[in-house]
Amino acid sequence: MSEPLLAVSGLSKHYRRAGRTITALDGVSFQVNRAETFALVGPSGSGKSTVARLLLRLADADAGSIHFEGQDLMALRGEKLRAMRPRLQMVFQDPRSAFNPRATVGRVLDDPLRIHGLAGRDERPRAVETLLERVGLSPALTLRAIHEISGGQRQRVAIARAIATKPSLIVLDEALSALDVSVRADILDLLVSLQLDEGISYLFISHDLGVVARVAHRVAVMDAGAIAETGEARQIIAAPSSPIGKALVAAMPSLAQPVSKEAE
Amino acid sequence: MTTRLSIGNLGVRYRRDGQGVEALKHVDLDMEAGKCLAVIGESGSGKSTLALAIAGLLPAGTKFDGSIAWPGLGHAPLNGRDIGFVFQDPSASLNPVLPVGEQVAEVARTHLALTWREAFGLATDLLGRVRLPDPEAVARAYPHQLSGGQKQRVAIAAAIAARPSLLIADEATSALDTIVQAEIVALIGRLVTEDSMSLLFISHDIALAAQLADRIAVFRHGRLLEIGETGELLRSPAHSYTRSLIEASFGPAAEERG
Amino acid sequence: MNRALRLIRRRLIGSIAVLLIVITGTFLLLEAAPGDAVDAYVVSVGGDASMIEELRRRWGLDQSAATRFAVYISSLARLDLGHSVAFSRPNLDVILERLPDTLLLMGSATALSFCLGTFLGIVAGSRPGSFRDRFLSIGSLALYAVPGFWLGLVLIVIFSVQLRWLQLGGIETIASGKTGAPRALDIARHLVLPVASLGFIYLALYLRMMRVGMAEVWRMDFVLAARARGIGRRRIVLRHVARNALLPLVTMLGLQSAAMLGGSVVIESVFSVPGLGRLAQEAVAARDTPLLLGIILVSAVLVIAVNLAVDLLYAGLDPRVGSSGEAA
Amino acid sequence: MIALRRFLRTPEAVAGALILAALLAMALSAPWFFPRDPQSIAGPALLRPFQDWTLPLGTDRLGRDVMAGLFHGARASLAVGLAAAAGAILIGAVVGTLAGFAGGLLDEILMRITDAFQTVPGFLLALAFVSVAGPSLATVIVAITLGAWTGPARIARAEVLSIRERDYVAGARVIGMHPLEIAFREILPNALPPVLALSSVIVAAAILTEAALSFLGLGDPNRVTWGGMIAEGRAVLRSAPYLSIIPGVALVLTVLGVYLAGEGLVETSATRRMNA
Amino acid sequence: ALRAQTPTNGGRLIAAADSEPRNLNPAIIASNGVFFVASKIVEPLAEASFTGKDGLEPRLATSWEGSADGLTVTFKLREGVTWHDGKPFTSADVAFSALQVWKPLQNLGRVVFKDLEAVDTPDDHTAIFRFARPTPFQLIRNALPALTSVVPKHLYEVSEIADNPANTAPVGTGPFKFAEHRPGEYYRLEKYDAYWGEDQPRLDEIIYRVLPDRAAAAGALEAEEIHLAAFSAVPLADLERISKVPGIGVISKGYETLTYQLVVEINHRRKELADRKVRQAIAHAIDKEFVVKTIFLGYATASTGPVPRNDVQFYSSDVPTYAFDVAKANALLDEAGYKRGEGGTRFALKLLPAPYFNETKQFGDYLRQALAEIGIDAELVNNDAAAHQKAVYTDHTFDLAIAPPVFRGDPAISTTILVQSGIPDGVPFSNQGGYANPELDALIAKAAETLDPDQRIALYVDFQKMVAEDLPLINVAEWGFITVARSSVKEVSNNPRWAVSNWADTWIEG
Ligand SMILES: Nc1ncnc2c1ncn2[C@@H]1O[C@H](COP(=O)(O)OP(=O)(O)OP(=O)(O)O)[C@@H](O)[C@H]1O
Ligand SMILES: Nc1ncnc2c1ncn2[C@@H]1O[C@H](COP(=O)(O)OP(=O)(O)OP(=O)(O)O)[C@@H](O)[C@H]1O
Ligand SMILES: [Mg+2]
Ligand SMILES: [Mg+2]
Repeated sequence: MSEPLLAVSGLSKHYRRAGRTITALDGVSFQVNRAETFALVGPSGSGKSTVARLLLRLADADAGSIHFEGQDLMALRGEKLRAMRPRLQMVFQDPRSAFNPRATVGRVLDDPLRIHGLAGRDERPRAVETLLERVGLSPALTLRAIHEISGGQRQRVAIARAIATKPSLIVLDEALSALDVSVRADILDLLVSLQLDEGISYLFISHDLGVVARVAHRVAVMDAGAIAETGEARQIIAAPSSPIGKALVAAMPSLAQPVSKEAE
Repeated sequence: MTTRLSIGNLGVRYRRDGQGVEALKHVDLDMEAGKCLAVIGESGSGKSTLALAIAGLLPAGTKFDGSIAWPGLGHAPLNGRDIGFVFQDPSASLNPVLPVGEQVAEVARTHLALTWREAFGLATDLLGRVRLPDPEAVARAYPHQLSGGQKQRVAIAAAIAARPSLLIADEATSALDTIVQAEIVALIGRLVTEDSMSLLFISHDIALAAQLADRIAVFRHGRLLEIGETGELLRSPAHSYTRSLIEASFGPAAEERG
Repeated sequence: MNRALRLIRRRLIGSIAVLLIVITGTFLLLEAAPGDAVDAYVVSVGGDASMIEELRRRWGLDQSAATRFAVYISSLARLDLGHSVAFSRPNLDVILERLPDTLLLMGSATALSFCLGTFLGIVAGSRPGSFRDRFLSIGSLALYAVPGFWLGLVLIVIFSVQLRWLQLGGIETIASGKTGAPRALDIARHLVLPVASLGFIYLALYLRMMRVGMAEVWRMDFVLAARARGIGRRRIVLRHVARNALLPLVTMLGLQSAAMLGGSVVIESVFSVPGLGRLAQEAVAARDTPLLLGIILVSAVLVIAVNLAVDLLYAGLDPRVGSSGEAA
Repeated sequence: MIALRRFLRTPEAVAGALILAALLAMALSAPWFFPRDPQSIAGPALLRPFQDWTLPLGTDRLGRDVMAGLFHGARASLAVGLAAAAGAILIGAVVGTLAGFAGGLLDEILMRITDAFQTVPGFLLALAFVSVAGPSLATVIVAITLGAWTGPARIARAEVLSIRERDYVAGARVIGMHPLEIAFREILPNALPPVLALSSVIVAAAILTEAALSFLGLGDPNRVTWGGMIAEGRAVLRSAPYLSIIPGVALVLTVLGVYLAGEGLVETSATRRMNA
Repeated sequence: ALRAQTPTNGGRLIAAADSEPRNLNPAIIASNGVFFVASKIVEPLAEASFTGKDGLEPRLATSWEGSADGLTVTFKLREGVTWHDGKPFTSADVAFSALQVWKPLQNLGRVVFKDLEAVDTPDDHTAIFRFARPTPFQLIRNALPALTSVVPKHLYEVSEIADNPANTAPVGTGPFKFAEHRPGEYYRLEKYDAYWGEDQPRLDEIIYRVLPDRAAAAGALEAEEIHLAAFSAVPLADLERISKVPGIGVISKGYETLTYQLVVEINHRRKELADRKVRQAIAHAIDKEFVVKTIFLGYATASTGPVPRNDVQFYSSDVPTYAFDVAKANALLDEAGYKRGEGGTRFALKLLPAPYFNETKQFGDYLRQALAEIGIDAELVNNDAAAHQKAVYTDHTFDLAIAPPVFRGDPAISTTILVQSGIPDGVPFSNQGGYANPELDALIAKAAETLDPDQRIALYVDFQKMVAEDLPLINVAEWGFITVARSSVKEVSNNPRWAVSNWADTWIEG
């Protein structure tokens, strides 16, 4: 393969809170290749969401660099930054808070098309319907208000919005954890098929190794703002080397190793 | 085997905006003493409603029929004394302005006829039992000073303070990350065994439930779909819905990717 | 206590900027006023042009506004509030003489409205939807709508003039020569009506806030959790529900201090209480700019002090304050 | 429609709405029922209510029709209440939104100014302002607005600050929406409801403040206001108590109506949002 | 019946005070607000009297006599009088007060004593006033009660008079000593034991309770918290009711030489108002009967001119009068060329009622209506005292104003300046309307130096005629005040300036 789609190196971020400095990220480096699913796992507070926010330029890093599609992302500002945005999209964790509560499904999907001029005024309604179909929703939902559809449907709309601009990378920050197990599986399948069709890469953030095991090609395990280990997903789940990796794997509920009541 | 709790033809209707919302229909269920029953189901399937109905905590104005019987108890069950309850969100289930020690101690004081001093002593012991480091210090701490997992341990300590015979854990681990989740599940398992409590373990994660439960009950749309011994149910689910749940949780595993 | 100190320091630093804005704004406003202290003085005294000029010179009113402002600010730095034109005495003396009555009035009204309001709010909120809840809620709303000055007029007619139970104005029986407990009693009797007139609206406010707050807290999970633990109702109401519902009221207590100070202007006028509010009216009428500036400054300092005290109280009541950054 | 039905279900809200409707009717019909200047002398002085059916509520010290005063006073009260509330909310929303959006130095400056306004007792400020600018309806409105905008400003700012952190704002940025569009299309509409919820309190407070100012003789002398009527009636409180009681009751009812209706509205919209 | 009772000594009298003058020196500020408190402490040379010769009775002077040339006035002073600090009162004090205080500093004295050159003190009890130009003795006599409060030289000569501490804690020779002032609450005066009056004062103490709120005084009287409310502190509309309350009396006597006049001041700079026809029209538009009956509830008299009817020396009814006649008023305006425009309005005016009395404000409300009837649209502008002073007397930003000047027993004291020209800006209660009538000015000047009393009176009759005819201002009504007192208070209103006299003989029953 040629150069990676995304190359992150030495990313650091500190927050100041109540006079104390909190190190959210401390020199994080990794790469994501084209058409790859790269997972970030780690316990709560290890800095996964911070990575996502920095990548999407929702916050500014204190140190380090982000190269995406060969561009230095951190050097972009204003118009230039917005011109790049279609290439890099995100799906948020909580489908309830990811949309303007006053919006309709149609408007949510229309916005990116309008902003980036991806379809003419007259073609846009049709384009919106196509998007809905792509994520397995009925075009009839266009007129519904966001709060009138279910959580699973909302997450599909979120994915539709993310793919509307034909991005090369989508960051999914715990995009599945608010969903029911059964819905979760459907969405996972949708993501996989999109990747196969369009070659999109995913940065898949989760604290659930079980899910990660099913979708990720490669995994980075994070702990306390740093990457503890990186590797092939299968390999890490089978034989984690870092203590945090071991703990995560041990905590994975599975049929193979039932925790009996007497175990502890 | 003694039956601790026997639920017969339970139905619950909430009132919302003047309309009825059917949350549970025709539920029949027995719980045995000292055993763990897991309740599984998707969001809105009525799991919490069942738990609240057992503890008599349904909101005012809720219609309720059927029976909940406590054979062998001899009196109406008392919350805290006979039933311990652990909720999903550990941050929300503790009063933010009281020290956690007091919140555990007040349960002991209410049900065990102790003085405050004795109750605080017991509370500290309990905080130790749920494996909180330095229980004395934790007793003086406020909820916001503890992590999610620690708060859930405090909630568990409060729930078992009066040694109830039934512990209800309603999604007690789903707000926590996987590592902490595993610890809490293990803790609950251990406590239940030590005190020979019955456990009603509510979860939407069948894999997690399977680790603890002797029996699993599957709920959907307010109905009890099926109930069976854990191994039995996992091996040969009677319903396709149950099967889809099992598949979503356990297999087809990562090997399929590549 | 480190927490408290940090809070105080932050507050004080912010307050200086606030006070500067207050001073500048008030000064500019009063500059725009038609007529000055000499005009006001001449009305009561009469006088000719030379005398008027002489007065302007003596009182420093012939100087430019900028000069006077500079002089004012620099003397403020020395805690000198200047000289009252109307009283021919230092402003600070004049103000401090009137302050105690206002503090007494405000303090009593605050105490009454807060304590009684909270208590009744708990009574109402402990059984949401019950008869007593509805009754207190409607009653408090009615009270909330009654203008204090009007209530004062009505109360005077009923209790002072018709029934003669209470004094009709003033802060104590004039020149009674009483001291100690009899004097305190005398003052208390004088305070009943003005405190009621000033405080009832806030009593209603606190009652309503408490009631609404309790209703909100009732819906919270930890109350359900406490019920699930079998905690007695009384303890749930007081320790869990009321304790949490009290917090916004404490914040409100600080916010209302300025409003209450403003309200006392009218009440002091109705009840002839020689307090700061009346003084402010007199200062406006006499175009005594330095005095009015001083009053506004002192009230601002008072409000800041009250808010600081309330913040500290809040920090004591809510363990979360200060640990997660923002103070209330 | 549902909201309306829900609103109509609470008896308090209905009572409030009825009172306000009556008030509005009074205000609008005043020039029609009482075309003469309400300050003109209409009959013998100090005529008691219900003596003469052409002057049902009697006359005041100078023989002016109390009923006419009541009707025309409703106009002043409503005008002051609504104008001051509108002004306060407008200023508050603009200042709060600006501070919340911009952050940094602008936020700091705006909030210190807000602090300053909140620190000076509003009534004292109004008193000073009116006595400086001279009493007229406009100055009274400005004076009240001056003391009332800080509440909306703080709430708007807090709301904007919290909304700014929501995922959907981040989402809007991620799809490349322009900051101005984010501000006005995504944040402002959602920040407004809690600010508007304050309006009934502000209207009521404005009406009461106007009355208090008039009571102290700082109302517009060319207009009848209820506070002014109370103040005038005060001198004859004992011989002609109806002169201060009638406008006093009108004032209480109006404020009550505003509160009740406002609370009904807030509750209605609150339940709507909770269900959303 | 009153006289039949034997007075008892002792007791405390509580009176209502509606304002708190900062400066209590009546020698500098000859105003009723100051006199109300200070007249008990600081005495004038003579006081007004119902029975005494020339309407006067002696106080610090026992006799007074003017020379025929109008250049000297000789006062014999009372012996055995001491100041409250024990020092003896002498002619030096009178000389000092006259030359250092009344003439240069006093608001009214500056006019009356403008030609006072020297005061000779041949002995401790004689003071001879020497004038540079002939000054009517009649004028001096009329000025004695209000303008001649004597202050102690030994206290005032040591420092700047205007800043002297005795201005706020006065020291005098009167029956009461100043005891304390609690701002916003009360003034307290104590009996002066060494007072010269025999068996006087009868009261031990006088307290002025500050009740700025007019409605409060009536309540306080009824609640027996105060004994006495003077200067109409009880609103007129409440008098009928309160007169029926047992134990309370309403007294309208005792203000005969303190007559207030309700006057419409006119800004002659306005072209419409410079037209005499317009002024006459306005005069015709005012229903004085209504004003007297409704606004003053009968406690006033309709005016005919600048001198009140109750002044027996100068009043003349032989002047042009303006009956209430709206039709005529309209006709006059039409004649003057101010036709009604759209909406029936001829022109608009700014009307500034003085804020000092309820009645001036109510008259403002009435006048606005009355003017509307004749097509003049008047906009009321309510100012507080300072702004009113500036607007009317300094900036002249008014068209019509309503003022309550006081007639002080002689037109030369405070009345002629209301119409005289050449008065500098800023002087309150003076002609600031820009009215200038050389003929009238000459008349005023002549009267000021005419010595013969009858001639002088004749000149002032002409003055009244001329003012009533040309209407530089419109005199609407004149009123005295009302005292409301508990009937236990005796010897109330027993002189024509009672409220501002010394109350040495006042006593309380029981
Ligand atoms: N805006 C912020 N202000 C201050 N501290 C922050 C902020 N955002 C994150 N942090 C801190 O940075 C650290 C990393 O947070 P982050 O949200 O990236 O963790 P995470 O791995 O996404 O956790 P989770 O699994 O709970 O979502 C945490 O300690 C968190 O408290
Ligand atoms: N207080 C209530 N008022 C009205 N309806 C309610 C109330 N609580 C729950 N419901 C409704 O009852 C049904 C069952 O809810 P319940 O909370 O028991 O589900 P659950 O299985 O616990 O779901 P989750 O996994 O999301 O916790 C749902 O449709 C829910 O909307
Ligand atoms: Mg995260
Ligand atoms: Mg649930």
